[in-house]
Amino acid sequence: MSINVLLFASYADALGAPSICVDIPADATVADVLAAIRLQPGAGLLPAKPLVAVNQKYARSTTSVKHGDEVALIPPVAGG
Amino acid sequence: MSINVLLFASYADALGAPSICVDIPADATVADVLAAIRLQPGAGLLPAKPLVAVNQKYARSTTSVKHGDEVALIPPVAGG
Amino acid sequence: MTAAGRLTRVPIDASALIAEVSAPAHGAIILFLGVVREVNDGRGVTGIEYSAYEAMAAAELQAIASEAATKFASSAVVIEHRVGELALEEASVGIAVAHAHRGEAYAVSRWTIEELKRRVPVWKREQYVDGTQEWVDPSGRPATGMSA
Amino acid sequence: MTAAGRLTRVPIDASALIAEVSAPAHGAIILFLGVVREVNDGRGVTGIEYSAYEAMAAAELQAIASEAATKFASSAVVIEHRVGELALEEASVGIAVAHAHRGEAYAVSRWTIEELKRRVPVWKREQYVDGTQEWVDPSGRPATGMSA
Repeated sequence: MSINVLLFASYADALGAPSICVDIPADATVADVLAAIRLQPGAGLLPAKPLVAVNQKYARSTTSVKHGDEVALIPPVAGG
Repeated sequence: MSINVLLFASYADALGAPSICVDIPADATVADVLAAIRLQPGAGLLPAKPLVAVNQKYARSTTSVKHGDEVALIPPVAGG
Repeated sequence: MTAAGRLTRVPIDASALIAEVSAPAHGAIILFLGVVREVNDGRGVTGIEYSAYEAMAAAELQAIASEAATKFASSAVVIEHRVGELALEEASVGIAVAHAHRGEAYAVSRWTIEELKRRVPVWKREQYVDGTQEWVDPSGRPATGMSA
Repeated sequence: MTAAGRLTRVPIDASALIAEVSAPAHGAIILFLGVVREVNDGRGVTGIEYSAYEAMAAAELQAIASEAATKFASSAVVIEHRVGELALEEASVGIAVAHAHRGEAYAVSRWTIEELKRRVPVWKREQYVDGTQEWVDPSGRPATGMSA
Protein backbone atom coordinates (compact mmCIF):
# COMPACT_ATOMS: atom_id res chain seq x y z
CA MET A 1 0.00 0.00 0.00
CA SER A 2 1.05 3.58 -0.37
CA ILE A 3 1.01 6.02 2.52
CA ASN A 4 1.50 9.76 2.77
CA VAL A 5 4.11 10.90 5.29
CA LEU A 6 4.01 14.45 6.64
CA LEU A 7 7.30 16.35 6.86
CA PHE A 8 8.06 19.53 8.79
CA ALA A 9 10.72 22.17 9.27
CA SER A 10 14.26 20.89 8.50
CA TYR A 11 12.95 17.48 7.35
CA ALA A 12 10.64 19.13 4.79
CA ASP A 13 13.65 21.14 3.59
CA ALA A 14 15.79 17.98 3.42
CA LEU A 15 13.33 16.04 1.29
CA GLY A 16 12.14 19.11 -0.59
CA ALA A 17 8.42 18.73 0.15
CA PRO A 18 5.88 19.04 3.01
CA SER A 19 4.92 15.38 2.50
CA ILE A 20 5.98 12.34 0.50
CA CYS A 21 4.16 9.23 -0.62
CA VAL A 22 5.94 5.88 0.02
CA ASP A 23 5.13 2.23 -0.64
CA ILE A 24 5.01 -0.10 2.37
CA PRO A 25 3.81 -3.68 3.01
CA ALA A 26 0.15 -4.19 4.02
CA ASP A 27 1.07 -5.24 7.61
CA ALA A 28 3.63 -2.50 8.00
CA THR A 29 5.23 -0.87 11.02
CA VAL A 30 6.89 2.48 11.61
CA ALA A 31 10.22 0.77 10.85
CA ASP A 32 8.94 -0.10 7.37
CA VAL A 33 7.90 3.50 6.78
CA LEU A 34 11.35 4.72 7.79
CA ALA A 35 13.01 2.15 5.52
CA ALA A 36 10.91 3.38 2.60
CA ILE A 37 11.76 7.00 3.35
CA ARG A 38 15.48 6.15 3.36
CA LEU A 39 15.18 5.45 -0.37
CA GLN A 40 14.03 9.01 -1.11
CA PRO A 41 16.38 11.71 -2.45
CA GLY A 42 17.60 13.91 0.42
CA ALA A 43 16.87 11.28 3.10
CA GLY A 44 20.59 11.08 3.85
CA LEU A 45 20.20 14.37 5.71
CA LEU A 46 17.80 12.80 8.24
CA PRO A 47 19.13 11.50 11.57
CA ALA A 48 19.51 7.74 12.04
CA LYS A 49 16.28 7.36 14.04
CA PRO A 50 13.89 10.25 13.49
CA LEU A 51 10.84 10.53 15.74
CA VAL A 52 7.60 9.38 14.14
CA ALA A 53 4.01 10.18 15.04
CA VAL A 54 1.09 7.99 13.97
CA ASN A 55 -2.33 9.60 14.15
CA GLN A 56 -0.83 12.55 16.01
CA LYS A 57 0.75 10.47 18.78
CA TYR A 58 4.44 9.65 19.22
CA ALA A 59 5.05 6.08 17.96
CA ARG A 60 7.68 3.36 18.35
CA SER A 61 9.44 1.57 15.50
CA THR A 62 7.17 -1.42 16.17
CA THR A 63 3.92 0.60 16.02
CA SER A 64 1.75 -0.73 13.21
CA VAL A 65 0.75 1.51 10.31
CA LYS A 66 -2.56 0.84 8.58
CA HIS A 67 -4.16 2.28 5.47
CA GLY A 68 -5.58 5.70 6.30
CA ASP A 69 -3.26 6.38 9.27
CA GLU A 70 -1.75 9.85 9.51
CA VAL A 71 2.03 9.38 9.67
CA ALA A 72 4.50 12.19 10.32
CA LEU A 73 8.24 12.55 10.85
CA ILE A 74 8.92 14.84 13.81
CA PRO A 75 12.18 16.84 13.81
CA PRO A 76 13.66 17.72 17.22
CA VAL A 77 11.01 19.99 18.71
CA ALA A 78 11.92 23.59 19.52
CA GLY A 79 8.79 25.18 20.92
CA GLY A 80 8.49 27.67 23.73
CA MET B 1 13.25 63.83 75.48
CA SER B 2 9.92 62.98 73.93
CA ILE B 3 9.67 60.99 70.75
CA ASN B 4 6.78 60.17 68.44
CA VAL B 5 6.29 56.47 67.70
CA LEU B 6 4.35 55.40 64.61
CA LEU B 7 1.80 52.59 65.00
CA PHE B 8 0.14 50.52 62.30
CA ALA B 9 -2.58 47.98 61.74
CA SER B 10 -3.34 45.88 64.85
CA TYR B 11 -0.89 47.88 66.98
CA ALA B 12 -2.66 51.16 66.10
CA ASP B 13 -5.94 49.48 67.06
CA ALA B 14 -4.44 48.21 70.32
CA LEU B 15 -3.19 51.61 71.45
CA GLY B 16 -6.08 53.48 69.85
CA ALA B 17 -4.00 55.86 67.73
CA PRO B 18 -1.76 55.93 64.61
CA SER B 19 1.09 57.29 66.74
CA ILE B 20 1.93 58.01 70.38
CA CYS B 21 4.37 60.35 72.05
CA VAL B 22 6.57 58.85 74.80
CA ASP B 23 9.30 60.18 77.07
CA ILE B 24 12.71 58.52 76.90
CA PRO B 25 16.22 59.31 78.22
CA ALA B 26 18.50 61.48 76.06
CA ASP B 27 20.88 58.56 75.27
CA ALA B 28 18.06 56.14 74.64
CA THR B 29 17.85 52.85 72.77
CA VAL B 30 15.00 50.94 71.15
CA ALA B 31 14.65 49.03 74.44
CA ASP B 32 13.92 52.32 76.24
CA VAL B 33 11.27 53.21 73.67
CA LEU B 34 9.59 49.82 74.16
CA ALA B 35 9.70 50.22 77.95
CA ALA B 36 7.99 53.60 77.66
CA ILE B 37 5.34 52.19 75.33
CA ARG B 38 4.61 49.42 77.84
CA LEU B 39 3.25 52.11 80.18
CA GLN B 40 0.59 53.17 77.66
CA PRO B 41 -3.05 52.05 77.90
CA GLY B 42 -3.63 49.08 75.55
CA ALA B 43 0.06 48.13 75.41
CA GLY B 44 -0.78 44.83 77.09
CA LEU B 45 -2.13 43.67 73.72
CA LEU B 46 1.31 44.00 72.09
CA PRO B 47 3.58 40.94 71.83
CA ALA B 48 6.55 40.64 74.20
CA LYS B 49 9.10 41.85 71.64
CA PRO B 50 7.51 43.79 68.81
CA LEU B 51 9.64 44.65 65.79
CA VAL B 52 10.87 48.23 65.69
CA ALA B 53 12.10 50.35 62.79
CA VAL B 54 14.27 53.41 63.24
CA ASN B 55 14.42 55.79 60.29
CA GLN B 56 12.63 53.20 58.15
CA LYS B 57 15.09 50.40 58.82
CA TYR B 58 14.58 47.37 61.06
CA ALA B 59 16.36 47.98 64.37
CA ARG B 60 17.65 45.93 67.33
CA SER B 61 16.81 46.57 70.97
CA THR B 62 20.29 48.12 71.34
CA THR B 63 19.90 50.52 68.40
CA SER B 64 20.20 54.09 69.65
CA VAL B 65 17.33 56.53 69.27
CA LYS B 66 18.15 60.21 68.89
CA HIS B 67 16.01 63.32 68.80
CA GLY B 68 14.37 63.59 65.38
CA ASP B 69 14.59 59.87 64.56
CA GLU B 70 11.52 58.29 62.98
CA VAL B 71 10.56 55.36 65.18
CA ALA B 72 7.85 52.83 64.31
CA LEU B 73 6.47 49.62 65.78
CA ILE B 74 6.07 47.02 63.05
CA PRO B 75 3.34 44.37 63.46
CA PRO B 76 3.94 40.98 61.81
CA VAL B 77 4.03 41.87 58.12
CA ALA B 78 1.39 40.39 55.83
CA GLY B 79 2.08 41.75 52.39
CA GLY B 80 1.83 39.95 49.10
CA MET C 1 19.10 47.39 34.31
CA THR C 2 15.45 47.84 35.28
CA ALA C 3 14.82 47.53 39.04
CA ALA C 4 11.80 49.29 40.51
CA GLY C 5 9.57 48.75 43.54
CA ARG C 6 6.62 50.89 44.59
CA LEU C 7 3.22 51.13 46.24
CA THR C 8 0.10 51.90 44.25
CA ARG C 9 -3.48 52.83 45.10
CA VAL C 10 -4.88 51.92 41.69
CA PRO C 11 -5.43 48.44 40.16
CA ILE C 12 -2.21 46.71 39.09
CA ASP C 13 -1.83 46.74 35.31
CA ALA C 14 -0.30 43.40 34.31
CA SER C 15 0.49 44.47 30.75
CA ALA C 16 2.23 47.63 31.92
CA LEU C 17 4.47 45.67 34.31
CA ILE C 18 5.36 43.22 31.55
CA ALA C 19 6.19 46.07 29.17
CA GLU C 20 8.39 47.66 31.84
CA VAL C 21 10.72 44.62 32.11
CA SER C 22 10.64 43.71 28.42
CA ALA C 23 13.90 44.15 26.49
CA PRO C 24 15.58 42.45 23.50
CA ALA C 25 18.11 40.70 25.79
CA HIS C 26 15.40 38.75 27.65
CA GLY C 27 14.04 35.40 26.55
CA ALA C 28 11.70 34.83 29.49
CA ILE C 29 9.27 37.05 31.36
CA ILE C 30 7.38 35.95 34.46
CA LEU C 31 4.56 37.90 36.04
CA PHE C 32 3.46 36.87 39.52
CA LEU C 33 0.15 38.17 40.85
CA GLY C 34 -1.00 37.70 44.42
CA VAL C 35 -4.78 37.96 44.39
CA VAL C 36 -7.55 38.16 46.97
CA ARG C 37 -9.21 34.78 47.31
CA GLU C 38 -12.52 33.83 48.79
CA VAL C 39 -11.23 31.59 51.57
CA ASN C 40 -8.37 31.92 54.06
CA ASP C 41 -7.81 29.42 56.88
CA GLY C 42 -11.26 28.05 56.23
CA ARG C 43 -13.08 31.37 56.62
CA GLY C 44 -15.09 33.00 53.84
CA VAL C 45 -13.45 36.27 52.77
CA THR C 46 -15.32 39.09 51.01
CA GLY C 47 -12.46 41.57 50.65
CA ILE C 48 -9.14 42.72 52.09
CA GLU C 49 -7.92 46.12 53.21
CA TYR C 50 -4.18 46.55 52.71
CA SER C 51 -2.33 49.23 54.61
CA ALA C 52 1.37 50.02 54.83
CA TYR C 53 4.05 52.02 56.56
CA GLU C 54 4.17 53.73 53.25
CA ALA C 55 7.59 55.40 53.18
CA MET C 56 9.37 52.32 54.54
CA ALA C 57 7.37 49.88 52.40
CA ALA C 58 8.21 51.80 49.24
CA ALA C 59 11.88 51.86 50.23
CA GLU C 60 11.88 48.11 50.99
CA LEU C 61 10.15 47.30 47.68
CA GLN C 62 12.76 49.32 45.82
CA ALA C 63 15.57 47.68 47.81
CA ILE C 64 14.25 44.17 47.07
CA ALA C 65 13.98 44.92 43.35
CA SER C 66 17.55 46.24 43.31
CA GLU C 67 18.87 43.29 45.33
CA ALA C 68 17.10 40.82 43.02
CA ALA C 69 18.52 42.47 39.91
CA THR C 70 22.02 42.29 41.44
CA LYS C 71 21.75 38.81 42.95
CA PHE C 72 20.55 37.35 39.63
CA ALA C 73 22.74 39.29 37.24
CA SER C 74 21.17 40.91 34.20
CA SER C 75 17.61 40.44 35.34
CA ALA C 76 14.92 43.13 35.26
CA VAL C 77 12.54 43.34 38.22
CA VAL C 78 9.49 45.53 38.81
CA ILE C 79 7.37 45.16 41.95
CA GLU C 80 4.06 46.87 42.66
CA HIS C 81 2.14 46.44 45.89
CA ARG C 82 -1.33 47.84 46.16
CA VAL C 83 -2.82 49.45 49.26
CA GLY C 84 -6.47 50.23 49.99
CA GLU C 85 -9.65 48.19 49.78
CA LEU C 86 -9.45 45.19 47.45
CA ALA C 87 -12.29 42.98 46.22
CA LEU C 88 -12.07 39.25 45.44
CA GLU C 89 -9.85 38.44 42.44
CA GLU C 90 -8.08 41.82 42.61
CA ALA C 91 -4.28 41.71 42.68
CA SER C 92 -2.55 42.93 45.83
CA VAL C 93 0.94 42.45 44.42
CA GLY C 94 2.42 42.20 40.95
CA ILE C 95 6.02 41.15 40.28
CA ALA C 96 7.34 41.20 36.73
CA VAL C 97 10.79 39.76 36.06
CA ALA C 98 12.71 39.21 32.86
CA HIS C 99 15.94 37.35 32.18
CA ALA C 100 17.75 35.91 29.21
CA HIS C 101 16.81 32.40 30.44
CA ARG C 102 13.73 30.97 32.09
CA GLY C 103 15.49 29.13 34.93
CA GLU C 104 16.86 32.37 36.29
CA ALA C 105 13.55 34.18 35.67
CA TYR C 106 11.68 31.66 37.85
CA ALA C 107 14.35 31.92 40.56
CA VAL C 108 14.22 35.73 40.59
CA SER C 109 10.42 35.74 40.73
CA ARG C 110 10.26 33.29 43.61
CA TRP C 111 13.02 34.98 45.59
CA THR C 112 11.35 38.35 45.18
CA ILE C 113 7.91 37.33 46.46
CA GLU C 114 9.38 35.45 49.44
CA GLU C 115 11.56 38.42 50.34
CA LEU C 116 8.60 40.78 49.98
CA LYS C 117 6.50 38.66 52.34
CA ARG C 118 9.34 38.51 54.83
CA ARG C 119 10.18 42.17 55.18
CA VAL C 120 7.90 44.72 53.54
CA PRO C 121 5.79 46.52 56.17
CA VAL C 122 2.35 45.92 54.70
CA TRP C 123 -0.65 44.60 56.61
CA LYS C 124 -3.97 43.21 55.61
CA ARG C 125 -7.33 43.21 57.36
CA GLU C 126 -9.63 40.54 56.00
CA GLN C 127 -13.36 41.08 55.84
CA TYR C 128 -15.38 37.90 56.39
CA VAL C 129 -18.77 36.76 55.18
CA ASP C 130 -20.10 37.01 58.75
CA GLY C 131 -19.39 40.77 58.76
CA THR C 132 -16.36 40.61 61.07
CA GLN C 133 -12.85 41.67 60.10
CA GLU C 134 -9.41 40.82 61.41
CA TRP C 135 -5.77 41.76 60.91
CA VAL C 136 -3.94 38.79 59.48
CA ASP C 137 -0.76 37.48 61.08
CA PRO C 138 0.90 35.06 58.63
CA SER C 139 2.94 33.62 61.50
CA GLY C 140 -0.27 32.03 62.71
CA ARG C 141 -0.33 33.82 66.05
CA PRO C 142 -3.24 36.18 66.64
CA ALA C 143 -1.87 39.62 65.78
CA THR C 144 -2.73 41.17 69.14
CA GLY C 145 -5.64 39.15 70.33
CA MET C 146 -7.85 41.96 69.03
CA SER C 147 -10.61 41.38 66.52
CA ALA C 148 -12.13 44.65 65.37
CA MET D 1 -11.50 23.50 36.21
CA THR D 2 -9.95 25.60 33.44
CA ALA D 3 -7.48 23.69 31.25
CA ALA D 4 -6.88 24.88 27.71
CA GLY D 5 -4.03 24.67 25.21
CA ARG D 6 -4.01 26.04 21.69
CA LEU D 7 -2.02 27.55 18.83
CA THR D 8 -2.51 31.14 17.75
CA ARG D 9 -1.44 33.24 14.77
CA VAL D 10 -2.02 36.59 16.47
CA PRO D 11 0.01 38.25 19.25
CA ILE D 12 -0.45 36.64 22.67
CA ASP D 13 -2.63 38.80 24.92
CA ALA D 14 -1.18 38.55 28.45
CA SER D 15 -4.19 40.17 30.12
CA ALA D 16 -6.63 37.85 28.37
CA LEU D 17 -4.69 34.75 29.52
CA ILE D 18 -4.64 36.06 33.10
CA ALA D 19 -8.38 36.74 33.00
CA GLU D 20 -8.99 33.23 31.68
CA VAL D 21 -7.42 31.51 34.74
CA SER D 22 -8.65 34.02 37.29
CA ALA D 23 -11.22 32.76 39.80
CA PRO D 24 -12.15 33.53 43.43
CA ALA D 25 -10.55 30.28 44.65
CA HIS D 26 -7.07 31.29 43.46
CA GLY D 27 -4.61 33.30 45.51
CA ALA D 28 -1.73 33.22 43.01
CA ILE D 29 -1.52 33.69 39.27
CA ILE D 30 1.68 33.22 37.26
CA LEU D 31 2.09 34.18 33.65
CA PHE D 32 5.14 32.85 31.82
CA LEU D 33 6.10 34.39 28.49
CA GLY D 34 8.78 33.00 26.22
CA VAL D 35 9.99 35.86 24.07
CA VAL D 36 12.23 36.28 21.04
CA ARG D 37 15.60 37.58 22.16
CA GLU D 38 18.35 39.23 20.18
CA VAL D 39 21.05 36.63 20.79
CA ASN D 40 21.06 32.83 20.74
CA ASP D 41 24.23 30.78 21.11
CA GLY D 42 26.22 33.93 20.50
CA ARG D 43 24.59 34.78 17.17
CA GLY D 44 22.62 37.98 16.56
CA VAL D 45 18.96 37.17 15.93
CA THR D 46 16.58 39.49 14.08
CA GLY D 47 13.43 37.35 14.20
CA ILE D 48 12.08 33.81 14.45
CA GLU D 49 9.63 31.90 12.29
CA TYR D 50 7.63 29.34 14.28
CA SER D 51 5.91 26.49 12.49
CA ALA D 52 4.05 23.49 13.85
CA TYR D 53 2.45 20.16 13.06
CA GLU D 54 -0.67 22.08 13.83
CA ALA D 55 -3.24 19.42 14.62
CA MET D 56 -0.84 17.43 16.81
CA ALA D 57 0.62 20.53 18.47
CA ALA D 58 -2.83 21.78 19.42
CA ALA D 59 -3.71 18.34 20.81
CA GLU D 60 -0.45 18.16 22.80
CA LEU D 61 -0.94 21.66 24.21
CA GLN D 62 -4.45 20.74 25.32
CA ALA D 63 -3.18 17.45 26.79
CA ILE D 64 -0.41 19.20 28.74
CA ALA D 65 -2.88 21.75 30.16
CA SER D 66 -5.22 18.95 31.24
CA GLU D 67 -2.38 16.89 32.73
CA ALA D 68 -1.08 19.92 34.64
CA ALA D 69 -4.52 20.72 36.04
CA THR D 70 -4.88 17.09 37.18
CA LYS D 71 -1.32 16.61 38.45
CA PHE D 72 -1.53 19.76 40.55
CA ALA D 73 -5.10 19.48 41.78
CA SER D 74 -7.37 22.49 41.55
CA SER D 75 -5.09 24.52 39.34
CA ALA D 76 -6.17 26.40 36.22
CA VAL D 77 -3.86 26.27 33.20
CA VAL D 78 -4.08 28.03 29.84
CA ILE D 79 -1.32 27.65 27.23
CA GLU D 80 -1.01 29.55 23.98
CA HIS D 81 1.76 28.97 21.45
CA ARG D 82 2.13 31.32 18.55
CA VAL D 83 3.11 30.32 15.02
CA GLY D 84 4.27 32.55 12.19
CA GLU D 85 6.90 35.26 11.91
CA LEU D 86 7.86 36.86 15.22
CA ALA D 87 9.94 39.97 15.81
CA LEU D 88 12.28 40.62 18.74
CA GLU D 89 10.47 40.93 22.10
CA GLU D 90 7.34 39.22 20.78
CA ALA D 91 6.03 36.30 22.84
CA SER D 92 6.13 32.84 21.25
CA VAL D 93 4.44 31.14 24.19
CA GLY D 94 2.24 32.29 27.04
CA ILE D 95 1.34 30.07 30.00
CA ALA D 96 -1.10 31.37 32.62
CA VAL D 97 -1.64 29.28 35.75
CA ALA D 98 -3.64 29.94 38.87
CA HIS D 99 -3.81 28.07 42.17
CA ALA D 100 -4.96 28.73 45.70
CA HIS D 101 -1.30 28.92 46.78
CA ARG D 102 1.84 30.32 45.16
CA GLY D 103 4.09 27.30 45.73
CA GLU D 104 1.84 25.11 43.61
CA ALA D 105 1.36 27.89 41.03
CA TYR D 106 5.14 28.11 40.47
CA ALA D 107 5.39 24.31 40.24
CA VAL D 108 2.57 24.09 37.71
CA SER D 109 4.05 26.87 35.60
CA ARG D 110 7.51 25.33 35.53
CA TRP D 111 6.25 21.81 34.82
CA THR D 112 4.09 23.09 31.98
CA ILE D 113 6.84 24.95 30.11
CA GLU D 114 9.31 22.05 30.48
CA GLU D 115 6.71 19.58 29.23
CA LEU D 116 5.83 21.87 26.32
CA LYS D 117 9.48 22.11 25.28
CA ARG D 118 9.85 18.35 25.53
CA ARG D 119 6.94 17.19 23.42
CA VAL D 120 4.97 19.80 21.46
CA PRO D 121 5.79 19.55 17.74
CA VAL D 122 6.73 23.15 17.09
CA TRP D 123 9.87 24.29 15.29
CA LYS D 124 11.65 27.57 14.95
CA ARG D 125 13.82 28.99 12.22
CA GLU D 126 16.00 31.82 13.44
CA GLN D 127 16.90 34.72 11.20
CA TYR D 128 20.35 36.13 11.85
CA VAL D 129 21.85 39.58 11.45
CA ASP D 130 24.07 38.27 8.63
CA GLY D 131 20.95 37.42 6.58
CA THR D 132 21.14 33.64 7.04
CA GLN D 133 18.52 31.53 8.75
CA GLU D 134 18.58 28.14 10.42
CA TRP D 135 16.23 25.62 12.02
CA VAL D 136 17.06 25.39 15.71
CA ASP D 137 17.71 22.05 17.36
CA PRO D 138 17.65 22.57 21.14
CA SER D 139 19.51 19.27 21.59
CA GLY D 140 22.56 21.04 20.19
CA ARG D 141 22.95 18.78 17.18
CA PRO D 142 22.59 20.40 13.79
CA ALA D 143 18.99 19.67 12.76
CA THR D 144 19.90 18.04 9.45
CA GLY D 145 23.16 19.65 8.52
CA MET D 146 21.14 21.93 6.26
CA SER D 147 21.25 25.67 6.53
CA ALA D 148 18.71 27.29 4.26
